Amino acid sequence: MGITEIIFYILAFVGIVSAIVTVTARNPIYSILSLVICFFTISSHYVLMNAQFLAMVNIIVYAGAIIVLFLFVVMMMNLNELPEMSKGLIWKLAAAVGAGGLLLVMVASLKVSNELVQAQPDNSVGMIHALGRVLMGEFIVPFIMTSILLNSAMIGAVLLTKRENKFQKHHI
Amino acid sequence: MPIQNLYLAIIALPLIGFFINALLGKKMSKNLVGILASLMVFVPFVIILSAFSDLVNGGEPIHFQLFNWFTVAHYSVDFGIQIDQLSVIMVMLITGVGFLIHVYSIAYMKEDENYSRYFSYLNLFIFFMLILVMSDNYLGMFIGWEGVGLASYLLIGFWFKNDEYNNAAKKAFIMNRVGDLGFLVGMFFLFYYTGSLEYSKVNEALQLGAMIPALAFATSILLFLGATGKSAQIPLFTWLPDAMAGPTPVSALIHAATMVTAGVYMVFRSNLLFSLAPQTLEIIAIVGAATALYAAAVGLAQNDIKKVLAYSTVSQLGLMFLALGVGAYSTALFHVLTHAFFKALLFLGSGSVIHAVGGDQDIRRMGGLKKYMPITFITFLIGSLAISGVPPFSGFFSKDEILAMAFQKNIALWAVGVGASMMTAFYMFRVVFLTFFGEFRGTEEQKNQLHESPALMNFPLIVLAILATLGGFIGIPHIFNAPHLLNEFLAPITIAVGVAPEHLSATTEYILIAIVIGGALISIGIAYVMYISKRNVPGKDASYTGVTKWANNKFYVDEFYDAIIVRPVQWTSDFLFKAVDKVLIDGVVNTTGRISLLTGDIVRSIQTGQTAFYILAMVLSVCFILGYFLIGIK
Amino acid sequence: MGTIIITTVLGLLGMVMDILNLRRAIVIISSLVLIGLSVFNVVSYWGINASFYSGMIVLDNFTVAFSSLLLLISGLLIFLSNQFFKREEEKISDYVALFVFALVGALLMISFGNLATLFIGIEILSVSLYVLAASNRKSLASNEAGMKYFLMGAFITGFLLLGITLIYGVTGSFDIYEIQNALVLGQSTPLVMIGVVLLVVAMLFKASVAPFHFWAPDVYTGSPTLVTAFMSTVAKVAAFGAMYKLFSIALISKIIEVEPLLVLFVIMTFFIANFSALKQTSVKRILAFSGVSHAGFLLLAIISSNFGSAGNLFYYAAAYAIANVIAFTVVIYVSHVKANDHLDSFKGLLYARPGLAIAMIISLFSLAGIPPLAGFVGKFLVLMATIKAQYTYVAIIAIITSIVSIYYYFKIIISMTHRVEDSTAFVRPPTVYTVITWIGVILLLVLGFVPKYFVGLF
Amino acid sequence: MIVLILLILPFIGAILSALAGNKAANKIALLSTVSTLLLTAKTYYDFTTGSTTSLDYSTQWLLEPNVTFSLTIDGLTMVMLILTNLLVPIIVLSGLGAVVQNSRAFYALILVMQGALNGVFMASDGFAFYVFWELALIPIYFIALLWGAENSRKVTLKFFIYTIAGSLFMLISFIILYMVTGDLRIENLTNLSITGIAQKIVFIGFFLAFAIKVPLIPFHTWQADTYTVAPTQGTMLLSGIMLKMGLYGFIRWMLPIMPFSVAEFTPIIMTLGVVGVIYGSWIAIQQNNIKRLFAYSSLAHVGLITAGIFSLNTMGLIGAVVQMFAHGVNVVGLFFAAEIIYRRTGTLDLNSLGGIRNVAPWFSTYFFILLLASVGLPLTNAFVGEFMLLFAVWQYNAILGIIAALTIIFAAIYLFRMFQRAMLGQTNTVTANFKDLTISEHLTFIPLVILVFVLGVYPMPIISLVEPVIKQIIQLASI
Amino acid sequence: MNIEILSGVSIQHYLWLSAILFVIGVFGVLSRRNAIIIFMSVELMLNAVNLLLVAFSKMHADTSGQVFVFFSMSVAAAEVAVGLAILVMLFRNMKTVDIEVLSKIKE
Repeated sequence: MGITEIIFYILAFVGIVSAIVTVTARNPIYSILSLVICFFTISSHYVLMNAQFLAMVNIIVYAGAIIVLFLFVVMMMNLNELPEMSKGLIWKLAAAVGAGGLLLVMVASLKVSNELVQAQPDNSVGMIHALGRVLMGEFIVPFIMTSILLNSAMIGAVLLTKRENKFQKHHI
Repeated sequence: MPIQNLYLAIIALPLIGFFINALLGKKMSKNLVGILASLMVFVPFVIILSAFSDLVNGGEPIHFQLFNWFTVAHYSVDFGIQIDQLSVIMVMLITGVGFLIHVYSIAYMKEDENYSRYFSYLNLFIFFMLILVMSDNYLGMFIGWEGVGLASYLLIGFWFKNDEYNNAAKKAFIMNRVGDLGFLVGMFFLFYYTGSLEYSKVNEALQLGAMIPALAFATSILLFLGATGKSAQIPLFTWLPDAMAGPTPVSALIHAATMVTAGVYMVFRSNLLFSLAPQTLEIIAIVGAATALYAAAVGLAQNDIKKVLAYSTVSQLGLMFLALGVGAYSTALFHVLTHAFFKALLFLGSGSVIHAVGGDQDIRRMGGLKKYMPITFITFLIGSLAISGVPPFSGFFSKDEILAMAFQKNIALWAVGVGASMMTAFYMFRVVFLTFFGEFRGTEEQKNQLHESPALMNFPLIVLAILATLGGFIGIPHIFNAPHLLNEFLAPITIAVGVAPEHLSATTEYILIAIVIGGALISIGIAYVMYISKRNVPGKDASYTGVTKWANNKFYVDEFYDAIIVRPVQWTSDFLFKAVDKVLIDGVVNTTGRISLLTGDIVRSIQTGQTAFYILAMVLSVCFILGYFLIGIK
Repeated sequence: MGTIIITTVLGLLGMVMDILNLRRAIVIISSLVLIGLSVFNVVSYWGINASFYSGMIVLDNFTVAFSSLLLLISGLLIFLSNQFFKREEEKISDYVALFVFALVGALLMISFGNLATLFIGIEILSVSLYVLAASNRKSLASNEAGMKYFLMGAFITGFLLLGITLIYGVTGSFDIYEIQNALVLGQSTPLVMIGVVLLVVAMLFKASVAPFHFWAPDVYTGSPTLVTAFMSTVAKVAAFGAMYKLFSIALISKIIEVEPLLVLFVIMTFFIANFSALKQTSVKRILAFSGVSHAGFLLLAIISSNFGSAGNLFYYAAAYAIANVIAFTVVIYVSHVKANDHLDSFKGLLYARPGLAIAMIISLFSLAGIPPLAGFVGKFLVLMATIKAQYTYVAIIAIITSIVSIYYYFKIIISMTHRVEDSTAFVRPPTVYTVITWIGVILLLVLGFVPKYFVGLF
Repeated sequence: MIVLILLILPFIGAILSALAGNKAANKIALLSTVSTLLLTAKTYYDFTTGSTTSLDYSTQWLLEPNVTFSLTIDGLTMVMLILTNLLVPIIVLSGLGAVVQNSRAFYALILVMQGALNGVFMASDGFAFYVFWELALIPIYFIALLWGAENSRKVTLKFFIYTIAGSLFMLISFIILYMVTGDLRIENLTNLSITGIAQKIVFIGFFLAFAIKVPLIPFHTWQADTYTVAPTQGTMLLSGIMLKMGLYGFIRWMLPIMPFSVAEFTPIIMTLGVVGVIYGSWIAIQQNNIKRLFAYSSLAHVGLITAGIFSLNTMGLIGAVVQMFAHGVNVVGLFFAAEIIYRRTGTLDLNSLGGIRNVAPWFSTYFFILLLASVGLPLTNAFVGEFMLLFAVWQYNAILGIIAALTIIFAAIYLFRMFQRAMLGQTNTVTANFKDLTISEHLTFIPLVILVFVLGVYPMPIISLVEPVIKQIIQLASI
Repeated sequence: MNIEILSGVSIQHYLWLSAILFVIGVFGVLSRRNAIIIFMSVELMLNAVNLLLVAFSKMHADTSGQVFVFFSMSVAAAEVAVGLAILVMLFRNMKTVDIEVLSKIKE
């Protein structure tokens, strides 16, 4: 068992555990924090796979922006003080059955993966230089369109959350 | 072809009369209406007389086609006119008696507000009746056949404000339709197996053996069913007594003299077919005899003067069918003629009486009328003598001939016939005695108004009385060695008979005649004893008991029909509508709809509104799909 | 490609105009530009079969036709927003921009040549619609609709992404033609099929085909009506266009194996949608279920062409979308004047506003598939293809459920024919409503009468 | 080209009367229908004189799938066109005396209906036939819904869904036929080699569509209710012309296309037809609503016609056509009579009527004549057809024939009962002020009455028109 | 069989890991009522997929997989922004983030 493998297993273990904590923790704050941990492990995987730039972006975007946003909302609304809402046992069971079933079929499907072929390893992949070339070359259209996506999201967020005092007619 | 147009005029004139009176009658004076209508019947009478004389002098029957009605594949029907010996007699009878009755009606209906409508109907009737007898094919006959039914409906229900009359009219039409069904299906047989409906072609084909006996039996029995409807034989006779709801001249014309004899005409017309089916003839004879006896029995206990006459008509028609049944076609026609004379006479006489007493028809409230209305009395007496079979009045000859023919065939039929005619004599004289003799039993008011009828009404009575008296001499029994004019004239039509029946021995014949005359006289005697000597007057209907009660109530045939046919039909109709149609069939349809709605309720309940449920459903679906592939691929 | 750029610029321009205080003109300019663009698009790109930007965008007649349809419908719908958002005039530019951006997403979805474009297109459309669905902030129904739509949409995004990833893992590319080649050569191993299935599922979700349709009725019901109209027309048509392109190019060799399941889903869709709609009392909800049931027909159009021809799909989609535009326009009018879209609110419309009511009746007839309207021809073509593809039983089920559907369409019609005492509530509608409905009616009739110019184009 | 004009003319009329004001709409409609009638007459003239004018029209409607839009006029079509275009003016005329709300919409719908009916009869390819078939349903639905009685909504919806359900199955049949032939033109559909289960499916599809429209028992339950609630002009259209669509469909689209299945199902259909005769008449006996009574009587009549058609006998088929024509005329007349009673008394309940003949002799006369025609009295139009039909059914099976012939008794029973209770007897408060006919009502009745007699005495024009077509159809239908 | 993308770590490992993380995310979505947690679960799902993408990218030695992760991230960001905006709005109206209250529209 090589060092990489050991690191992988550690990261995987930590990632899975923190993921489980994320979805099961009672307090949203715990969830958020363990989610951060999870994201960090994922970023570590990226590093492991020689995708340093992505790893960085991942931390910036997820841990830096998204998680903060979550945290901000939770804090702003005092969500952690809300009475705990918990689903009934039946629901949990159903959720477990659903997720378990999905896991089962996915694992069963993924078990055999002999059609996958490995290409000649290329260390330049994942480097910012190569990434930039592809992103600004081949994928320029989706890249530009991403701006529209973000633009929409921005307008949307403003539109929905901007407070106003004026009376508003209800639309149906 | 002017000569054809002339014959066409026979049919056309009554139709024209109908249209003029129907459309313009209201605006014309009553006299004009009556005269016009009568003329429209009289002119054809004159025309037909010329045709008659041609035929008597050995001329050929007239036969021509007007135009093709319809042709489909090899089935073709034309509008054709045929005036042969049989038709000519019928046309003469119809137009002749019809004319007299028109004349009579002018006076009789004087007061009625719907005078013109009345005459237009009468003309319409004559029109259809003429089509019936002048057509050269069965379908043409059927036109007339149904048409006279219609006219009869209209005239029975002439006073349509009275629902009882309407019921009578409806009953007449529907019962006739039952018979018409038989006629129609009979025609299908003829059409299919002989390829035509034209008499000459049908007969031709029949002679070539187009129908095996079984088919001939089926066909003839169906046609006979038609005849029972029109001619009021068992089992379709109950409409005729009710039909007396119409004005009395109508009863005379339609329900005594002409229309009801259409059945006889039809059987006569198809004599070849009927001769091919001896079983049918037997049935006809039995039905005829039974009808004669039954109707006579009912007639014994009736107190309505028109009802008595109606039942006597049914009874006489029964005798005619008895004659047909024993194969004596021309004898039946002979009786048709004489019956037309005396029965029209009797009806018109009764009309005269009813007219005199102001509309009352119950003989229990009459009496002693002979001194008030002598002409009516004498003519009515002549009619009664004729119907009773007292020589030398016409009824005697024809009735005697029928009975002789029946005797030859079957003594039981003869016996029934004699019984029926004895009863006839009895009840006719019962009517005569109760009506014209004794004291008047009606109200004072009526008594003051008693009067002899006007000349216009008496004229037809007198003419008919003469005919009723002398009409019999066209068919003198062979034992008297005079020519039987009618039989000779009709010989070309009765192809079926082939071999003339053997004549009875003179002795037998004399004995038979004696029995008939004796029977009639005895019956008259009994009636005399009962109603003149003992001055009996029948009591109220409720007072009847036993057989009399049954006879008075027509042996409850109407009630019987009501119970086994009318009520079940109505009940079934309600049942079909309410249970089968609404609940069952429509129920299935509506239930389909309801089940759909119910399904909708169930299906839409899976739209629970809970996001988690939706997602779970999607996840499970994905699991299902992936599972499907895992199982499928491995 | 120019079309997408112009549309994008239009959206941005709208925001700029807001800054320049030209709000009133935004709506009119946008819709006129879009309608004009739909014509321009056909004129300039018809017959061009080319790919742009390293295969990110692939244009062919199919794409051009669908783009024009989307542009036209969006143009018509945006026309209504002036009236619809009257009380929030200061935000009108935001709404319009969101609509236009959503349209950009839709255009990307049908012109994609690379799964990245498809993914971004889908997300642009979805994100804009999440916002729009929730845009009536004070209405709990709208909130609920937005939230539900977002939750499920985001969830499905995970599936979509996983599907794309697995396909990428197997084929090593995001380009649809390369994927096609790789998949044709490769086996149908579980790994491939799971990728294909997840992609299919994501597309079925966007197209609201049972059993992935659950969001549709609720979201359609809760959203502001104009947004519902947009979702049930533009979003759905785009989803089917994308689905067709995906199936017929990238997944062509593997989709055959999913076909039995797709047929099953079609049947489920017919059954669930039509029966669920039977007892609804909200017209919007009826139309929502009707939209789901038409999704069944649209999917059937794709299946029955053996994933080889989009002629029927386009015709059906056009007929469906135009009819829906008419119907929703009337619903918007009625729910505006009556403050709700209950069936009872439609009572008396025929007598008070015959023009609108007749247009509504015609559109419902078209949806119900009654000749000689376009909806009928569409159904006829699809059924014909279905039977040709040996799916006679599906056709019979389609027919039977269509019979069911007549009931709920006619519920609306019958409601309009009620006579009411007081019809003053039906105030004179703005001219634009009448104009749009009747443009729609004319389009329906033209499509119905001379379908030969619209069917079999590609 | 004349074919196309004939098709379009009513639609133009519809647009014109929709655009006209409510006051002028009926006149414009009348004008339009009369001009259509004249054009029909011209077509008839061309047809019988064998003029060179083309009576076909065909255009490619869709390339792939290969669907044409073709119209043709042959003898059978000609008869149906004459019937339609003769009755519609009368139906329009019948409304002149009544106040119709929104009359422009009303008359526009009637004219659309006329156009669609003409289309149904002229269509010579399956697609056109189907389109017009469905199109004809829409106007009548709205006529019944909007101008019908209070409870019309439920009833008409049932009617609509029921009939459209049938026609959708026909659509499936057409598609299957198309799969076999690659074409839907009728001349290419007749010599098909489709057998077995496919032919059965096709047959059942067609049969359901036609049987529901006709309606044949047990698919008839929409009929009586719809007739009762619909405004009378609607009922006239429905019973006078529209149900002929189904019968026409039997003749034109079933017999020649599916001879094997026809042969197989004939016993069942004949039985259904004859059962319908008895069933309809039997129920009619106790009905107290005049329109409902006529509806059931109509059920009986069309049952007989269906039986005649499936006897596959020249006599039967020609009888069916003749009877279709006659029934159209008679039933329109009868419903008009019902309408007049309703207009004047506000009721159609026999229990509250009576004595009308005392006060309205003209009306009674017309009514009675139409009644007689309906009863099938010789020399009226219905007799010839009925005779042929019964003869044909009897030839097919004597027992069935005799059972069917019971109709002549039943018809007399229920119609005379109805007439007696409505028209005869004493007047009552409801009927005492019954006014006799107005001029326009006279004008409506007179052509009907004339038709009753003319066709009764001289039906040959119809027979000679259809005979060649029928012979051809029988040839195709006989295996 | 085993495609090693790192020494000793095969693509299989990453397939399994991603699958597990993804399913944990799914479970979170299914089992929780708190909308925030559900959002986070969705993020988890997306991240799991991203991980797999990178692994595949490594396997194929192809940069485009990593580029796709960019898009995926921006999509995630956009969704979170919009989602949280909706959530905030909802919270203002309903004072709760329990998604079970979102079942007014049904049947």
